[in-house]
Amino acid sequence: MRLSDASAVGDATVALDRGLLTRGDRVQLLRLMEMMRAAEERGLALYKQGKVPGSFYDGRGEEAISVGAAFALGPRDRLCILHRDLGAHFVRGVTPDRYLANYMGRAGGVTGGKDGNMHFGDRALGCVGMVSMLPDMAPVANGIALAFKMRGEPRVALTFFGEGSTANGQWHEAMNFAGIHRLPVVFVLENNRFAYSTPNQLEFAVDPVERASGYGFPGVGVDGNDVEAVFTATAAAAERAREGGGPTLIGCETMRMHGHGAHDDMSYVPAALREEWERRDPIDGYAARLVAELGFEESEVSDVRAEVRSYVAECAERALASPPPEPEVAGEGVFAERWQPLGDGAAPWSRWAETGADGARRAA
Amino acid sequence: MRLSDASAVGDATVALDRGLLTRGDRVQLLRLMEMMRAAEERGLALYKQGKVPGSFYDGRGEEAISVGAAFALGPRDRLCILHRDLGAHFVRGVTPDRYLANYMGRAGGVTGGKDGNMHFGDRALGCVGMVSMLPDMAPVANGIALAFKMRGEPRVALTFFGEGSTANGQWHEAMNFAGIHRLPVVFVLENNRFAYSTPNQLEFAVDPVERASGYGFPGVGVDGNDVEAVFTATAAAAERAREGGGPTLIGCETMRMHGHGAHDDMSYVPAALREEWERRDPIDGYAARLVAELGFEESEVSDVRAEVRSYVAECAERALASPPPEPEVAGEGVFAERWQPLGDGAAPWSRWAETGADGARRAA
Amino acid sequence: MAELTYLEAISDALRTEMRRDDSVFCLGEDIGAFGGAFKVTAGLAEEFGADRVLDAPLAENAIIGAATGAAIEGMRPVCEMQFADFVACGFDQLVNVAAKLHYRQGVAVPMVVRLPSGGGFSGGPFHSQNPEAWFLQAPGLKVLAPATAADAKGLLASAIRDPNPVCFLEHKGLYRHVRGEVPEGEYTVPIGKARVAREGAELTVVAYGSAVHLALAAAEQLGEEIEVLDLRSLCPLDREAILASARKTGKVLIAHEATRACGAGAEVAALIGEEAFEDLDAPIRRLTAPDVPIPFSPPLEQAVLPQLEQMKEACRELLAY
Amino acid sequence: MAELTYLEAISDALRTEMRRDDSVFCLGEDIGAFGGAFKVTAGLAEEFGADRVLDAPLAENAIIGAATGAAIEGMRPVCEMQFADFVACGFDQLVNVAAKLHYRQGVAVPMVVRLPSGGGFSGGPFHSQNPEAWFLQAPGLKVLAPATAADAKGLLASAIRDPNPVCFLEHKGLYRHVRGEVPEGEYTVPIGKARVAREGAELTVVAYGSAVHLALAAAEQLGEEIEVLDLRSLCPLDREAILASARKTGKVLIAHEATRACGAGAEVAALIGEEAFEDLDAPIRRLTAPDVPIPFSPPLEQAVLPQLEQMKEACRELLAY
Ligand SMILES: Cc1ncc(C[n+]2csc(CCOP(=O)(O)OP(=O)(O)O)c2C)c(N)n1
Ligand SMILES: Cc1ncc(C[n+]2csc(CCOP(=O)(O)OP(=O)(O)O)c2C)c(N)n1
Ligand SMILES: [Mg+2]
Ligand SMILES: [Mg+2]
Repeated sequence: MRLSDASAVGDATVALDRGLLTRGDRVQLLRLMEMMRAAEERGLALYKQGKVPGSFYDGRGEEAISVGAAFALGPRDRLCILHRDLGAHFVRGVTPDRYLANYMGRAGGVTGGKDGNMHFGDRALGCVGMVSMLPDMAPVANGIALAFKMRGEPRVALTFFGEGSTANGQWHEAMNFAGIHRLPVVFVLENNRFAYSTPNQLEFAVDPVERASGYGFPGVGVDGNDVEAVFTATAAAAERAREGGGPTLIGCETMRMHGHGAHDDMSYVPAALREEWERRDPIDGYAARLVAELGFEESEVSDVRAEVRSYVAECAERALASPPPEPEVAGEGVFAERWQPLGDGAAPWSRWAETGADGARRAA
Repeated sequence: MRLSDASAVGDATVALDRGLLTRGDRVQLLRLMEMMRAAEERGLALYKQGKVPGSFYDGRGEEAISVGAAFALGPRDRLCILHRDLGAHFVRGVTPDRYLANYMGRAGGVTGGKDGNMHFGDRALGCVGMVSMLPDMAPVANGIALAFKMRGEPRVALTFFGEGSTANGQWHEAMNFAGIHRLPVVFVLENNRFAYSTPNQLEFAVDPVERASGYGFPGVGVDGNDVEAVFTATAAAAERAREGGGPTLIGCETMRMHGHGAHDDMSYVPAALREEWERRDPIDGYAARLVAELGFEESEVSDVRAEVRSYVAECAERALASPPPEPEVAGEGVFAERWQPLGDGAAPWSRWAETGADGARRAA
Repeated sequence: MAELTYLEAISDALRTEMRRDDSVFCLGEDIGAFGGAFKVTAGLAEEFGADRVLDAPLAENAIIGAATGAAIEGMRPVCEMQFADFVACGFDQLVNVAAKLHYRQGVAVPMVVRLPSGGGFSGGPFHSQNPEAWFLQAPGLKVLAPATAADAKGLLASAIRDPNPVCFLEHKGLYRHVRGEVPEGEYTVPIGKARVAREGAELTVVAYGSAVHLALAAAEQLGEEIEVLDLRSLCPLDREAILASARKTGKVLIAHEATRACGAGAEVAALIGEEAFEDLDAPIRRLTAPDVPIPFSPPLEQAVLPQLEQMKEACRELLAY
Repeated sequence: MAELTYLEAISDALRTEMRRDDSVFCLGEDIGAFGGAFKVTAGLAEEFGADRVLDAPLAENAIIGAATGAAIEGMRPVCEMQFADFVACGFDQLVNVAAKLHYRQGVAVPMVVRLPSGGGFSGGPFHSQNPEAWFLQAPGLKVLAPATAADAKGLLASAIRDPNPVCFLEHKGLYRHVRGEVPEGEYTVPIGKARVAREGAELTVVAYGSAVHLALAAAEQLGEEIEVLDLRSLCPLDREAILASARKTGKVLIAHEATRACGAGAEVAALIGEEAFEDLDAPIRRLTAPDVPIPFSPPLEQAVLPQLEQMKEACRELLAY
C-alpha cells in the first residue's frame, strides 16, 4: 500500500504491508536498536567516568525511530541525522567505536575531534552531520532533494527533527518549500513529549503532524516505538517521494526516556508518564513480538542482543585506544580545496540487495 | 455574533452584524478609502516628477483592508501597519501631508527623513512603523499583545502581512507563539495574488488562511475588497481577543492593482485577472452600494469623494512646503535617552465615542 | 557585600530588578520551572510566577520579537538565548527591528538579550561562539561583556534599566569559576565605562570577558608593570579610557576570545592606531582566537582559544620591544 | 573585450558559468521570468528554463539552506538575496550550517550568495546595508566585494567555481554607474588577490567596493602620489598586498561604506598597526559610515555615507602629516 495523495493521513502501521520485511531484516532491526541502546549506555558510562568532555545526549526510548526510518533507505539516498538518532548512523554503517571516539573527542571519531556529541555525519556513508541549531537540517535536506529532482534521479533525502523544533521558523520554511516543489524528501518528526524541559503544551497548540496538510502533503502518524511501523511508513514515504509524489511528514509518537542530556534528571517528567512509556520500551517490545508473533525463538532473540552487547564492548575498547587529535588539526580545513561527492551508505534492508546495490533504483 | 472558538472558521461577511456601523461611520469608511487612493495617486505623481527619492509603493485596490481593519480598533489598541495599508495610518490620525512629506524625505514626514516610503508609524498615534523584512512585525505585535495580556488590559494589537510573507519562518513563529499564549492579537492577511512578481502557486501549496487551525485559532476568509466585511471580521476578532479568546487570522482576498513598486509594470499579471479585479474596485463598489443599498444619495457620495480629493491636494502643498531635514539629524537618536509610552490613536468608529475615548474599555 | 559567583550575581540582578520593577520579566527556552540550561533563572518562576518567567517555544525570532513588542509597550523583557550561538536564529529581529526602531521612529526598546557565550569546556562549534562583533556592526545595540561577579550584577541591572536593546554577553567559563564580592540589593554599574583592573606603566592589556582573567593572571605571574583595562562595555566603547591607558604605557596588547577578523579587538586596535599613534612605542598586538570554528576536542579547542602561556609570551614580547 | 556595466558583467558571469556547467543554477525571489529586482538575472530563465532560475518563496533561510543541500550534492547554486539586508533573515543557515560544514565534517559547500548591497539612492535603513563584516566574523565564508565590471564578472565566476560558500557583495550604486572593458566568454579573477588600482608613493588608500571609486576620484582630483589598493576579496584578505603598500607609502587611509565599528577597515587597520608599525609615518585613518542606520532622506544619507570631499580632506591631512 502506498500513501499517494496529499489527503492521505492516517495510521500507516495498520495500512501498510509488513511483508516487506524478511526474517533477516527483522534480526537486523533488533540488532541495530540494541546496538544503539548498548552504545549509548556505554557512552553514558564513559561520560560518567569523565572520559567524554562537554556533555552527553542520548536517544533512549527512541531507538525504533532512527533504526526503522533509516532502514527503509537505499545506499544512494541521503540523510541528515539528528541527536536522538544514533541508530540511523549504525544503519548507514558507522561503527560504535567511531561514535564513542567522537564523543570522547578522539582522532578516530567520525569528525576527528572537530565536532562532538551527536553533531556528526559520515560523508562517506551519505550523511550530512547535523548542526546544533534546530531544525536547520530540514532546509538542507530540501536542497539535497532539490538536487535529486533537478537531475531526475530517483533518490530521496530524509531528515529527523523533534517536535520542539517545529516551533522554529526554519521548520515552516522547509515544509513550505518542500510542498511547493514536491521535493523527494521524507521528514521524520519525533514527538518525544518534551523539548528539553518544555512540554508539548508550551511548544504548540496543535500537534505539528496535523500541519502537514497545510503544506500540501500527507502527515502520517505512527507509533514511534514500533520499529516496523516506522519502517513501513518511511518505506511508503520514500517510495512516494521517488515516484515524484513529493514529501511526507511522518509523526512518531514516542518518549525521551533519559534527560535532555546526562546532566538533566528530568524531574519535570511526571512519574506516570515515564512508567507508561517504560512499559512500551521499543526494544523489549519488539523482542517480545518477534517471539510471540513472528516465529522467533526466545534464545535467538537473546543471542542477538548478547552478541551486539559484546560487539559494542569491543568497540568501546577500540574507541578508548584511539588517540586524541593532533593540535595542528585545529587550524586545518576551514576552507575546502575541492568538492567531492558524498559516498553511499550501507542499506541493510534485504530488498536493496534484491534490487542491486544501487539505491537509486526502485525498491518495489 | 462572535467567533468564539478555535474551530470557528468561516465567512465573517455573512455571519456578522452590519448594524455595528452608523451612517456617519460609513461616510468615514468611504472617506478614508478615498483619502488613501487620492494620497497614493498624489504620491505617485510626485514620484514621477522626481520629488520622491528612492522608490514608491502603493496599495491601490487594497484600500478596503487597511481602512476596514483599523476602523474597528480603539484608541488604546496598537497597530503595526504594512506597506499596502496607508488607510490604517489615516484611520489613526496621520494626515496625508505627513505621509507625502515622508515619501519625499522631508522634515515634516512622519519619520522626519530618517526612514522612507511606507516604513513609518506614528508612535504618538499608537503605531509602530514596519521594517522592510517581512513579516517581522508579526512577532512584534505578539509582544505588544503579550504586554496587554500580562497587565490584564483589554487591549488588542493588530498587524497586517501579505500572503507572500507567510512563507517566511517568522510568520510561523509568530502564529505558533500567539496560539500557545492565546494572545490578544489580530492578524490581517492580505492575499493580493502576488509577492512582487511571484504568484500564489510559487508561494505556497495551500492557502495560508487554512493554516490558522494548525495554530489553534480561527482563520476567517473575507472579501478583502468589501470594507464592511473586513471591518466586521476585525471587530469580531478584536472583541474575541479582548475577551481572552486569543488570536484570529483574517484572510482577505484582494488584488494588488499596481506594480509592486512604481518601477514595476506588472507585466507578469494576466490581463483577465487584472480586469476582473478592476471591476471589483473596493471604493467604487462601496460607493455604489451606499447608494443602492444603504440609503445614500449619489451626490452625498460624490461630495465626500470630491471633498477628500481637495483636502489631499491641500495636504500635498503643505508637504511640498516642508523643508528637507538638517544633516545633523542623521547622527542623532541611535540610542534612546528614556522610554516613553506610545500615544493613543484616533478611533473614528462611532462605537468608541459611545463607550468613551478609552479604547481599553469594551466595545459592545 | 556577599561573595557570589558570576552566575549567582546574574541571578541576583534578575531577582533584584524583578522585585524592584513589575515590568521586568524573563522570556526564553526552559527558563521557567527548569531554571534555564545554566540555572541562571532557577527560583525565579517560584518567586514571580510562570507568567513573569516565561518558557518560550524553540523560536528565537519569536522570542526577540515578542520582547521588542513588549518593551515598546513599557515592559522590561530580559530574553535568554539558551546559548549565545542561537542568536543567529533571532538575528533579524535583533539587528533590523530592535536595533533600528529608535533611530527610525523614536520608539524606545528597553530590552536585554542575555547571551551565554564563550568556550573552554568542549562545547564545540555551536556552543562556544562569541558573537559580540556582529552586534557592533548593527548600530542601535548596546553590548556589554562583564568579567567579574560585581560587574555581572551591576551591568545587568543597568542593562535592564536602559531604554535600549542591550546584548549582555555572559561568559559561560566564568559562570562558576569566577566569584567575588557583590553589593547586596540594588546595584548598578554605569554602561560605557571601562575599569582599570590592574594598574601598570609599561604595557596595557585591553581585554573583556574571559580574557580579563587571562590578562590578570599573566600580569601577576610576570610581575611586571602591566595595566589591565577591562572594557566591560563594547558599545558604547570607553574611548577615553582606552586612549588614556595606551598613551600612558605606549604599548598595547588587545585580547579576546572571539575570532580575530573584525572582532572587537580590531576596532580597539584601529582606534589606537588612529588616535594614539604618536604615543605608541610598539606595534599594537592582538591575542584572539584564529578565524576558525571552535572545535570540540580538548587539544583542538586549546589550540584555538587564547591560553595563558600565549598571553604571557605576548606581554613579554611587547615589554621587550 | 566588451564594454559592460558592472551589472551586465554580473549577468554575463552567470550566463557564462551556466552555459559552461550544468550544475550551476540560480535561486532567489523574483529572479525567474521577472529577472530579479535589479534585472541581474533577466533573460536567464528564458535561456536556461525556470528550473535553473528558480523563483523561491519569501524565505531566506529556506533559500540558503536549499542551496547548501544542493551544493553538498554537487550542484553549484547561486542564491540572490533581493537586497543584502535580507541576509539577516538567512543568517543562521549561512553562518552556522554552510560556513562550518567543511571544517566540521569535510563536506564542501560550493555555493554563492549574491548580495546587492550599499546605499546612495535613498534606499533607507533596510535597503542600504553593507553586511560584509558579519561574514568576516563567521569563519568558513569567503567574502568578495568587486569594484569594477571586470572584477564583478571574474570574481563571480571564481566564486561559482570555488568549493566554498562565498558571499558576493554587489554594490547597487555601481550596478549602472560603473562600466568598463570586460573579457568575453570564460573569465575568472583569482580570489584573495588585491589590485593596485592606482600607483603612488606618498599615501595608500585601502578600499573596496564603492569606496574604490571615491578614492580614485580623490587621487585624480588631488593630483598627488596616492596609491589606491582595491581589496576585491575581504576573506581571504590579501595581507601581503596591504602590508607591502603600507610599508611603501608609510601612510594609510582605509575607506569603506559600511559602518565603522568592527568593519573590514578595522581589521585592515589592526593588521597594519600590528605588522607594519615600524614603517608608518602617520596614524592609520579610516573613512567609513558612522555607527548609525542608513537614513532615507538625501541630506541625511549624504551626511552618513562617505563623500568625495571627506575622502579628499582625509588624503590631504595624511599627506600633510
Ligand atoms: C535554534 C535552537 N534553539 C535552541 C536550541 C537549544 N536546544 C537544544 S535541544 C532543545 C530541545 C529540542 O527539542 P525537540 O526538538 O523536541 O528535540 P528533542 O531533543 O526532544 O529530541 C533546545 C531548545 C537549539 N538546539 N536550537
Ligand atoms: C524577509 C524579506 N525578504 C525579501 C523581501 C523583499 N520583498 C519586499 S516586498 C516582497 C513581496 C511581498 O509579498 P507579500 O507578502 O505578498 O506582500 P505584498 O507586497 O504583495 O502586499 C518581497 C519579496 C522582504 N521585504 N523581506
Ligand atoms: Mg522533543
Ligand atoms: Mg502579496
